[in-house]
Amino acid sequence: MKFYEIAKEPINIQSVIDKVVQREAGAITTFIGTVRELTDGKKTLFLVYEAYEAMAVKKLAQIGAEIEQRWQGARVAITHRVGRLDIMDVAVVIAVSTPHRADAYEANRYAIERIKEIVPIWKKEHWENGEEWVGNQLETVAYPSGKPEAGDINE
Amino acid sequence: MKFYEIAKEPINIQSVIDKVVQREAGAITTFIGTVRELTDGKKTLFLVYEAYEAMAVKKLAQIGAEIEQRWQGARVAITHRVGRLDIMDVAVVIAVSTPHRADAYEANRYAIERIKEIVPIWKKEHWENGEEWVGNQLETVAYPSGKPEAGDINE
Amino acid sequence: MNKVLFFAHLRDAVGEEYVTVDASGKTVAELKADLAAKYDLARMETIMTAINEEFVSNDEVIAEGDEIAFIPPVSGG
Amino acid sequence: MNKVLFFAHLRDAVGEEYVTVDASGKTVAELKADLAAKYDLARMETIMTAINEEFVSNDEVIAEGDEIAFIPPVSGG
Repeated sequence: MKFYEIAKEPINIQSVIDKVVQREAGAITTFIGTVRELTDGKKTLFLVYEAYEAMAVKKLAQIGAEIEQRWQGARVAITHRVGRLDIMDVAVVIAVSTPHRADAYEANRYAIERIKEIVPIWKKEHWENGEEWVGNQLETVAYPSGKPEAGDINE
Repeated sequence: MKFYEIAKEPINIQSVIDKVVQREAGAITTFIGTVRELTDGKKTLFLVYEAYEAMAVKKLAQIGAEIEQRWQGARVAITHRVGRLDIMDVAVVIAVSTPHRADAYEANRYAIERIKEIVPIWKKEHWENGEEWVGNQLETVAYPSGKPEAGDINE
Repeated sequence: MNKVLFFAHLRDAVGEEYVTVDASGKTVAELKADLAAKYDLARMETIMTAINEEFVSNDEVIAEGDEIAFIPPVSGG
Repeated sequence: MNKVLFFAHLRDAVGEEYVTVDASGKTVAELKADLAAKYDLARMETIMTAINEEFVSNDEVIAEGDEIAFIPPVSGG
């Protein structure tokens, strides 16, 4: 079973959930990232996601390993879609199962935050009057050492 | 569309998610409560859930209304199953969509905690050597006024 | 008359899903005491009450036709 | 030789998905500077680097055959 995937076709949410079902788990949380029409009042027409696929799968697996180490008994599956996505399409599905519910929420939240830090996937927004890679104009992030700054990245 | 349901048959997770999809939402979280085999080292064979159905649906709707008031733009759907459930069966599905992801996690967590406070549904555990309504022997909860003690219950 | 519903372990103790009594004019606390005595029910301080599907306090007065439900600590989810 | 991959706005700026160069013996910082000059790339301090699909520091030395990827701030999820 592939727990970490980059998908070119629409994601089947149930099939991601099925990967984390376990007899010991009482709680499964999912996060489903969808394409929102409005961001800061600007109307998105569609998005294009691009990935460095081989590395993205590795980094998703790393996030899963981090979670399974930090939250006892957790099981994780993540699928991220690439290509053109329209409004309300599903870009990412994260499923986490744990014995107890508090962990399932926390671990799931951890996964999406880590995806936004270390997984090589990029989003290009297309509006009526233009297009832009998200993140390249804000200049709010710099990597003085050349790599992510979080302390817990395994290399 | 029925956003709040008590179901006698297996819950279709995707259909609960579909109820909260909206153009303004970028995040959907789901909580899926499943029947866990082991609780405190004791092996569960199966569970039976019973509900005061009409009131349970009302209280689920109340929780949804509380969430939509507290988290701007949230949409909520909840289905809880009753009857006999085996290990790994799905007991409850909570889906919450919000414009931004932090709210989707918080609001979803709020929903499950409120369900455990105010929704008239009971669980009977069946083990190899007996059965018991959960909650009736612990005597950790009392309702001196005769109703739930939380301050924000609408009546 | 009033329909009084029981759930979970209370239903097991009473042996009925519901009983029909005339409780109009009584408070919830008085009805609780009556039924606790009749059916030998313990720990009634752990039991919540709903009238017509809404939680009420022990001092609520029951009206003719009200549906009363005794609600043990819930355990859904 | 070394394959050097570009993504997102860097790919647009370079006009290629990848280029092939001989970078062995150079540090990542040196390769970054070379390419920034050649393709007129700005804000290279916002760009992370991976060698063979793992993040590395600017002072990492590139070996023959390494696959290098320049990784703008990610925006998945």
